[in-house]
Amino acid sequence: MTHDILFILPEVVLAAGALFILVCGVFGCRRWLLGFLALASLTLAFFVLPGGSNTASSAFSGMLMGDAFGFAMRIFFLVATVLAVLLSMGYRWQDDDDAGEYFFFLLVATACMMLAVSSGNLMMLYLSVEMLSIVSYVLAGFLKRDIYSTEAGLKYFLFGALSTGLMLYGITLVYGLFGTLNLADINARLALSGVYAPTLILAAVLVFAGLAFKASIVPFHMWVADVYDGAPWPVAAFFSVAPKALGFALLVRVFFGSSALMHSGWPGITAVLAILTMTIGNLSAFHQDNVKRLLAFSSVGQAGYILAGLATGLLGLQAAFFYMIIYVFMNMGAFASAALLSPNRMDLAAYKGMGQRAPWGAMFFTMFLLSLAGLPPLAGFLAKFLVIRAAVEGHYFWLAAAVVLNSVIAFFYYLKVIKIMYMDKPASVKEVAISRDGYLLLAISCAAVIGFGLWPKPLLDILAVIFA
Amino acid sequence: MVKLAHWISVLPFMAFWLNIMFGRKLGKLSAFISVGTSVMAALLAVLVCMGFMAGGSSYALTGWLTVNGQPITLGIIIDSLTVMMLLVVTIVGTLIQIYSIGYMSGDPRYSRFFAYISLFMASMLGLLLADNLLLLYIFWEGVGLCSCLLVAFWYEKPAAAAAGVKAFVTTRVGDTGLLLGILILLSLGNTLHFADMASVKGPESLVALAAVLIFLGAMGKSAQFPLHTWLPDAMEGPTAVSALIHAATMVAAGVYLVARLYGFFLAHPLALQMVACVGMISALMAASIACVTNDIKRILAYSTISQLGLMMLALGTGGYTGGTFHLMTHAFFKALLFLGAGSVIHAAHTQDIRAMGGLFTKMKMTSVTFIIGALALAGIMPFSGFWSKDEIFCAVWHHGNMWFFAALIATSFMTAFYMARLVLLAFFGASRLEKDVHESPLVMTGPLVVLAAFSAGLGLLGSPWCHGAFQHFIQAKDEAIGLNVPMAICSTMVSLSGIMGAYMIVVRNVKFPTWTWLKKMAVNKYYVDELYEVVFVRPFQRICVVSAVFDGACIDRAVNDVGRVVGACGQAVRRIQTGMIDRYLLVQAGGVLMLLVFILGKVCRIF
Amino acid sequence: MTETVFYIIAVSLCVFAVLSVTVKDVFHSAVWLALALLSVAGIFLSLDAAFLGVIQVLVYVGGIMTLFIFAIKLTARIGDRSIRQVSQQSVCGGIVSAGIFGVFLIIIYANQWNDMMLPPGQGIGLNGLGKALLTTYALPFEFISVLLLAALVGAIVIGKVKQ
Amino acid sequence: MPHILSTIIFLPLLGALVLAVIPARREALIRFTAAAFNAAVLGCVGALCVLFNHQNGGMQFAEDHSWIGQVGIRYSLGVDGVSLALVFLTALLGFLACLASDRIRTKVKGYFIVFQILMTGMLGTFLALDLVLFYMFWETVLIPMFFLIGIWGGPRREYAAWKFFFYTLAGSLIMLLGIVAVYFWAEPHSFSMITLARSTASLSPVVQGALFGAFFLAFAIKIPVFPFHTWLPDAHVEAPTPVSVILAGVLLKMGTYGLLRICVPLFPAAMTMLALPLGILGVINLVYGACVAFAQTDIKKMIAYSSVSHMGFVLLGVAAMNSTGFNGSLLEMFNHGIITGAMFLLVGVVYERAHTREIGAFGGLASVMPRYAFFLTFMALASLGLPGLSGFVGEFLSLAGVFVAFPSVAIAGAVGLIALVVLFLVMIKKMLWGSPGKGVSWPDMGLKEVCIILPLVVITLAVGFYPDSVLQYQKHTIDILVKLL
Amino acid sequence: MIPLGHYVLLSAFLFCVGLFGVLTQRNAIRFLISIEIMLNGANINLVAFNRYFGASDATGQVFALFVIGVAAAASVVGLVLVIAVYRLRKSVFIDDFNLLKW
Repeated sequence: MTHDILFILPEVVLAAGALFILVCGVFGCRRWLLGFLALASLTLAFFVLPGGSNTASSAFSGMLMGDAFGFAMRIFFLVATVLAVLLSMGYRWQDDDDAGEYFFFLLVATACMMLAVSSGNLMMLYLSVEMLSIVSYVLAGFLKRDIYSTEAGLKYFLFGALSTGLMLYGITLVYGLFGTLNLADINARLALSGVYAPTLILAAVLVFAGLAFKASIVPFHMWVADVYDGAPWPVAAFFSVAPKALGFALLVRVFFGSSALMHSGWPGITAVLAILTMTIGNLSAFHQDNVKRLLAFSSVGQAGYILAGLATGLLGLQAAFFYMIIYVFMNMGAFASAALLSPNRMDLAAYKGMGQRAPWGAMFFTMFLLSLAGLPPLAGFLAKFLVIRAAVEGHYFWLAAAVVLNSVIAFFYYLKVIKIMYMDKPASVKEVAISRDGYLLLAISCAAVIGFGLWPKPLLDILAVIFA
Repeated sequence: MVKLAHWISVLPFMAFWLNIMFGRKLGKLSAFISVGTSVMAALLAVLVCMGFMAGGSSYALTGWLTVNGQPITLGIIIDSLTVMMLLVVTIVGTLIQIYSIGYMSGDPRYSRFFAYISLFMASMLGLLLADNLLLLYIFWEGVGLCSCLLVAFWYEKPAAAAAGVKAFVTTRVGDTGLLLGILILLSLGNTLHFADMASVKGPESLVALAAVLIFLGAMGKSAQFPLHTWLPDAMEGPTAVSALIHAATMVAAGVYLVARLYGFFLAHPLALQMVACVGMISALMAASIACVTNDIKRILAYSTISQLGLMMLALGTGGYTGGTFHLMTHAFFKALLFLGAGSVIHAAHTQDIRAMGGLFTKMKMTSVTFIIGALALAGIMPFSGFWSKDEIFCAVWHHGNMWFFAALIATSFMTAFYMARLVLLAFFGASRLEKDVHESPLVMTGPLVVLAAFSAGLGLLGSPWCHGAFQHFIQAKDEAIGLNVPMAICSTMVSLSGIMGAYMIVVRNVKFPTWTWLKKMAVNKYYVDELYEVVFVRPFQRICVVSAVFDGACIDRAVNDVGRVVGACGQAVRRIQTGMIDRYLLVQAGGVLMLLVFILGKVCRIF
Repeated sequence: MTETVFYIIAVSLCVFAVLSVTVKDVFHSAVWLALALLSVAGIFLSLDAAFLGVIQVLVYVGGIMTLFIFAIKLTARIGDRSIRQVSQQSVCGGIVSAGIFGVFLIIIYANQWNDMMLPPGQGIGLNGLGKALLTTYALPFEFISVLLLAALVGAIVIGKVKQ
Repeated sequence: MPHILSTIIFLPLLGALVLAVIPARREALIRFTAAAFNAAVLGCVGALCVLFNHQNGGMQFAEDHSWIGQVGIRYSLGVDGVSLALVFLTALLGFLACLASDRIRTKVKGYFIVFQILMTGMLGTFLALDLVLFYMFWETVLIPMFFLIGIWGGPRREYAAWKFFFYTLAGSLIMLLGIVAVYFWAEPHSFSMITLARSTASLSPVVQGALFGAFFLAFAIKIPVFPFHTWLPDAHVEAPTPVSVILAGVLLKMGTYGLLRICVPLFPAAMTMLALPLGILGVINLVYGACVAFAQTDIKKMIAYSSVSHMGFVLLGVAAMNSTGFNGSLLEMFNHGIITGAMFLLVGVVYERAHTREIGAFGGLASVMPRYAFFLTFMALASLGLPGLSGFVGEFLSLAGVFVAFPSVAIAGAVGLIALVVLFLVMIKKMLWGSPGKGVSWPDMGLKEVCIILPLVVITLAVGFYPDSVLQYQKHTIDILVKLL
Repeated sequence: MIPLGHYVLLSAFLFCVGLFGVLTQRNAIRFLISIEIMLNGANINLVAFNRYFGASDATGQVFALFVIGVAAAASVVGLVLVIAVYRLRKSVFIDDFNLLKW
């Protein structure tokens, strides 16, 4: 029994921390202190993490399984949330109430994600995804007096409810076919029978719909732009990083992990979806004049690249997850710098002449945008290079060509923002101050982007171990 | 002694750099630097000549390039032709530079003029000393450049600038022919040294084409028929320049090249035949135009083209000695005529011979020397012109082709005619000048006298009295050494009749009613300039404008359109996000349905 | 006998569901939903899942329906029955959902479920359910409590009106 | 000096960091440190030239460390005959452009930082031996160039910057596809150019053709070859003078260097198969460039188009596929860099005084600015290929090389040369000769400007008189290259 | 005896009616009602499979229980969001909320 408790100790610590913050929030602590508490509980969870999980065991009678992939993803989510918390502390909120609840939701969301990624049972998976969704609806609609945020919350809820409904129905059909919800047994029975009943395809598509909604893959990406646009900056940043990564992690866990599904038509279809995601994401961002929507569509484009990695076999899996790790830092950095440079005005005109008004901030923002676009010395290029390499190695030439074509289109709007910052005259010449936490976050992400760009060996070794 | 030959070319080159670098500070001194160096070059030339007499030979300097595996080495060639040309060029060059001290005295860019002259001397001497075709080509272009710079020396005048450009471009067209000839020979694996040009490897047709192309280069430089249009326009430059470049030295380079490659040309009779024909046509045409032009310098320019035509004719018909001997003598008396014309213009401030007259009484020295030059050119007995033209008469007669001989006679007749007309109009008769005229200073008339002496005496070298000294020196192969008396009488008669004709028309103004259309054609220079304008210049400009428009409109617009198209579909895709939730839900459910249909169709082939 | 009862309840369930979706007035639609949920409870009873039926009646009909009634009363203005209730894409929506239902039908009939008859013996009793809840499914059981707490906090955060 | 190549590449980057620290208002100090760092780079490259062993044709001063093991990317540098001249050219033009940057007065600190990054990119491109490393340096050149043209450029700078960026980016991304494809098709999977040279020769011509197509597209845009050249005039017209010196002097060479370094050794079968089309493209470049240049009224656009036609010669040299052709094309690259760099500096001198680039505006400069007239005439003659100056030697060797392979192409090329001659002579006539226009009374070239131009003039003369001074470095490498065909 | 197919058919029908309701409603609350119908469809499926697969474990019924719990939580949050939007925009109709577009 102690083994089970140890396994989920990090989540428990997070939940406890969240409750504690909730209580402090009620007693009127300021946002900075609550943020610090959140960071404390996250680091504590981080240190507790390795205690419980030796890689071969499963806990709670099959509910959770502790493999290397799950372990790595749990660290990934902790790091992502640390960045999100830092951004929330550094960001200038209009009104300062409900800070306690905000961090409560953030930590609870992280706990759900960590549980979801290490869940070995479809029921547990569904419950944690549902929990994450509910918390996200509330986070999206957090600024209850702002018409945009509430509209975003509602849109997210409506879209999310339908998707999780589809996923649930898919899971019931899976239960109907296999009589059990335990992933390990399902994979075993699948490999055994090999008969690919049409019902399983129906179930697979429905479950895929649910997860694809989270990972913003094309037919299910419509909500991304409106929700990111409406939600407050830190929430949008968090959405673009953590839940999206969870979506891809679960896709790997359910679909690409088991070999049975792989040899059927899936890789071809995922490749087509990847191309669609990239192209529609990049094309929609082409003429955007609202920075937030531009970054939202760019994150859809990036999701396309990650999916392209997933579609091309083992080498592709490593490339996709390397891309995802780099994507966290790039995207969080980009969202953070956009948020810190002009928190309330989101149209591109607000960023005119930012080169003079906030030289360091503009430099960081340019760095992240260029990394997102895939300029060589930065990590973004290496990530894209690995995806292309996997695509060519798997003989998906048109996929590699699509990635290349999309990065040309993507370069256009990333460069448009840079151009506006450096080449247009600023409306007002007053200096733009960025808070200390903001600079800390930007520094960390920048260090990661440049560091992994120049010396990616340790990361690649870890991924090789995970996907051996 | 012979090993110092390369200094002949290097000294003027140093003078050029000195004058360019410290031009303004030197002022008058720059003239003495350039004259000094050319005098030293002349002395060196004499030393080399003596060294050659004592059995000196050509020597190599350094390796330069390896093309197609063939190492090309630079070297200096010493043989009779080079020595003779070195002497001619240095002597004439020095005299002209002395003359131009006076002629260019008032000019603001005085030092720059002498810098260019020194550069020209360096390139010309380098051209003569080069022992392989590539090195010759390099100096060949250098000479072309100097002629362009000197012609456009007074670049304030737009006509001078245009003439300079025209000169360089036309000679450059010829040089492209020479370059292609070199490329052909190189591609066939021959080394370009003159020594082994006689035995050229490669298929007969290609080598013949190379020979023709090389002759194209010679035509460009010596202003032969198709590429002659630049020489008359080049008269815009100072007269000293015309004398040096467009009479004595540069234009002779073409003939020198044909003479230098004579062994190569002899091996290909077709090319030799072409040389003769082009020579004939140029001679006839230029002579006819000269008869009707009224500008003193243009008459002499056309006369130069005509005489060069004769030399080419001589070489073409196997008269190696005739061609080279006439080349030497022509350099002297044509330089004399130009300098004489220069001093006349310097004094009378006009170039139109109809506006001059009666200068004989006022400018005694210039007139006498000018008349000696004219008689030499016309080919009258004691003067050098007669002997060299006699050699040509023998060569053409010996060759046997009647058409060539008839053309030769016609050209000599016309030569005598226009020279006599010029002398009569300019120096005799009533003075039609407004202001009074006074003799040019000694610094200008001095060289005239020396040149007159040369024009008179030089011919004797080839005459029987010196029992064929020149023929032996030039190692002539053909055996017609002795004076062919009937040929001499015939040429003298032709010249005298030409002079009488001029006398009748100018003094007695007798009207010859025949061939009016030929006269009109000659006046308009056979419309060659207009032809080139219509065939080459205007279409080239039109092509350029069209291609510029094409470049801007088609390619540029295509590129911009690609950007616009991507932008448009970006706009279209963006329009899908209408913000209406029911559309989003529909897209999602539709997506699920499409996925289902697609996968079921693909995997299980249910449909 | 149980077959006829099952079929009656099933048919009534389908009718109620269709009515609750298509009827004009929101309040009527909520009432039809309540009836549909009750018939679902009946279906559970026919599947020997008595406890589930009771929970269904208690939680769904009791709890969630009251929530809906509250929400309807708070938002719907009286007598707005005239406003169009159906969105412009209703036709497309219909086609898509019909299409998906068609796919379901095809797949279900191509599947092995049709001939599976009811096995002998009773379904899982209450104690089986209880034991499962607290042994194999202990983690989700605890997890649901945190989920409900989070939903609660979320509702309060967004719902409360600043004084 | 074991790591001389790495120091050469990353010294400018170090300079950029040092500049970042200096406060923006200390402009004099910024200019001095930038010049100092560039001088240091030039010094290192000079040392490299001295230490370079002519006889040995293979790679020298090679550095090879594993960088990203799993993917097979190695940090390998090396210099041989082909790249030495171009590295020297980059260092020299970089240093001179840095000195000529005193015209830049706005945002000086940003300018020099971006300039140093550009230098790192260019030097790295010429020295990298690993395909991915080559690609990385190739891309790092893009952003600095985009900023240099976009921020400090002329009136239509943004349009020019956009066009330049996207033209080159599209090409280079296709090259990336080519690189990855070559990696997988070559037998022992590797990115290093040397090992690939041995293994790709065995590939079937069709596969080689496809790969060659991918690489050639990127290089064709950079060279630029006829249909892809429209970005060059805009980029040149709008770029400030020192930037357009670098653009013309070095960036065009990256394309042609790529041809010689990657396409020839890796795809010999494809190259020999496509040599004639390449030659024809070269001739089109030559004639078309000269014609369009002739019709231009803006002096910078004219010189830009003339660079297009000079690049035609380089293409001819490469199309010859023999040692003379390669020697000619490599020498032509070096000469063109020097000559066109000097031409743009001279245009800068006039632009700074007259603030207009219309040729009609200056007439009769010779009488007003004699020293300027001398230099402009000298450089114009060098670029029209007057023998005795460096331009001629490169063109002569290229033509001689191509003549052996395709006589008709060489003849067309030689005839095209006449168009080039007409172009530059008419330019001299319009600008220098004729009577000086009204208000044309500008001071002649200052001492600083002369000192910047002088080294280029000296090099042009030196190479013209004694071409072996440059040829000796590259002869042996090219012999090895030809043996591979 | 009732074959399992009928139960699955019933739940599929319910699911599709709910889906139809979701796709065609303009009123957010009716949206929620349709979502409830879909979830109940899924519940029927779960309980039916559990019953027909031999009463060894109670996975289906436990899952159905949790689904009811989750449905409750979801509809609570949904309604709160609807009310919050209604408070600001005085409308519950979905196609009025298109401030965030393009």
